[in-house]
Amino acid sequence: MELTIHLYGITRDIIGSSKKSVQLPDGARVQDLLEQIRKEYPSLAELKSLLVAVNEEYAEGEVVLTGRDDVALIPPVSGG
Amino acid sequence: MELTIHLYGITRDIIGSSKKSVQLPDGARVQDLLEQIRKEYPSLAELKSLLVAVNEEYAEGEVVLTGRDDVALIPPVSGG
Amino acid sequence: MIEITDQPIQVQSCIDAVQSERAGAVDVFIGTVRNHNKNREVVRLEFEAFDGMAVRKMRELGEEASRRWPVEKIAIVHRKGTLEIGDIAVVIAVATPHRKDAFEACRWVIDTLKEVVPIWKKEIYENGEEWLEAHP
Amino acid sequence: MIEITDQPIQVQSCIDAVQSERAGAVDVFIGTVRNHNKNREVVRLEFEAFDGMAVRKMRELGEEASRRWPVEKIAIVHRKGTLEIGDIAVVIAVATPHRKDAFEACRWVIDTLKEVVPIWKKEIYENGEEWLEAHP
Repeated sequence: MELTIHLYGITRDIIGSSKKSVQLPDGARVQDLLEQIRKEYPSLAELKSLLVAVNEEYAEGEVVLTGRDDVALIPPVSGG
Repeated sequence: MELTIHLYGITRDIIGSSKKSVQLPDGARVQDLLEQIRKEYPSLAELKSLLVAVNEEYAEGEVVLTGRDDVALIPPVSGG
Repeated sequence: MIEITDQPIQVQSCIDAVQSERAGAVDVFIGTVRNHNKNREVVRLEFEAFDGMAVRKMRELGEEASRRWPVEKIAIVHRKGTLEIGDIAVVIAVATPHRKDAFEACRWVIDTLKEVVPIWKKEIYENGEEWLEAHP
Repeated sequence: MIEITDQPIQVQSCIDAVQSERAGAVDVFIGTVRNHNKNREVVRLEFEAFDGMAVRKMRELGEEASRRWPVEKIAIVHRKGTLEIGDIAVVIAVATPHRKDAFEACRWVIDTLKEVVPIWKKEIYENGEEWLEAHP
């Protein structure tokens, strides 16, 4: 399946775009997505943390992704 | 000496005026004033506390009063 | 900005008064007149102040807060006279570089104000009235 | 009142939004842009938000605060876009019957907001810029 990942803050800067298409095998989980994108952008490993939001909610690594999911990378937040 | 005592809140209600003249012997202390005024108005004893301010500062019982002092009775405060 | 006033308190003026480029946090406490207290319905309040001493004590609170916490600026304004339900009785605004200090200083000021500043509050009910805190 | 906005935040609107006759206390936290951070001089800030999720999380914070404390009303408003020194980044206003709860709930909301709400702050210096909290 093809997923469009939304990017914010420093992850947008690292990846160089506010959206990115990712090809993943059907049944891929959040941790598979993270692994694949970290391989492509090694400097993501320098972040204090990197979470994934699925449909506007923080998602654990085991959550299975579908092509209809709204997916975003969440680098360390710093609002307030 | 003669002192004019300023009265606020419930002590004004009890004494029935916002000022009261008190005759005290020279060298009288804050505690003498309190004793005398409590004798005249026994219901002051029902208050949770009764302090005396001399020249806009809380004064201990031993403080000696003079005729030039600005003296006020301070019943329990309840601002805020 | 340390004041006793018989006019409605403008919160924005208090906030403006503590504006500082070195502050990252402002905590503002607003005390308002509730429509009930201890299960009695309150119609209105009357605040009376020993003005000179009250302002003096409020100024001391501001100075003491600034010794205890890194306060950039502080405003303490208390209303007196007749207040209706919803009216503002007191506003305290504290600006500090970091938020923890703003919260702590602001809370200390309102807690201590209620203990030491010579201001008295009378609650008026449908049938009766009472000076608060007067009796044990 | 739970909002992300790219317009200047009006503190008075947040206070008006939590007005309640049953509340005796309102605590308002205002986060502003300081002119320095960690000894570096800050020229301006840029806030970026994942709007939908941020508002959702802010709404959850309001609901959770109302479960933990007797909150009458709550307002949480966060700014995004470019902010100059002194500009307001966030306002949280909490109305409760008694003041202790207003202070505690307000402080919990800003502390938790900074941990979970997807908003990112970039500081701009004379020569350089940095996304805050990004690196260990």
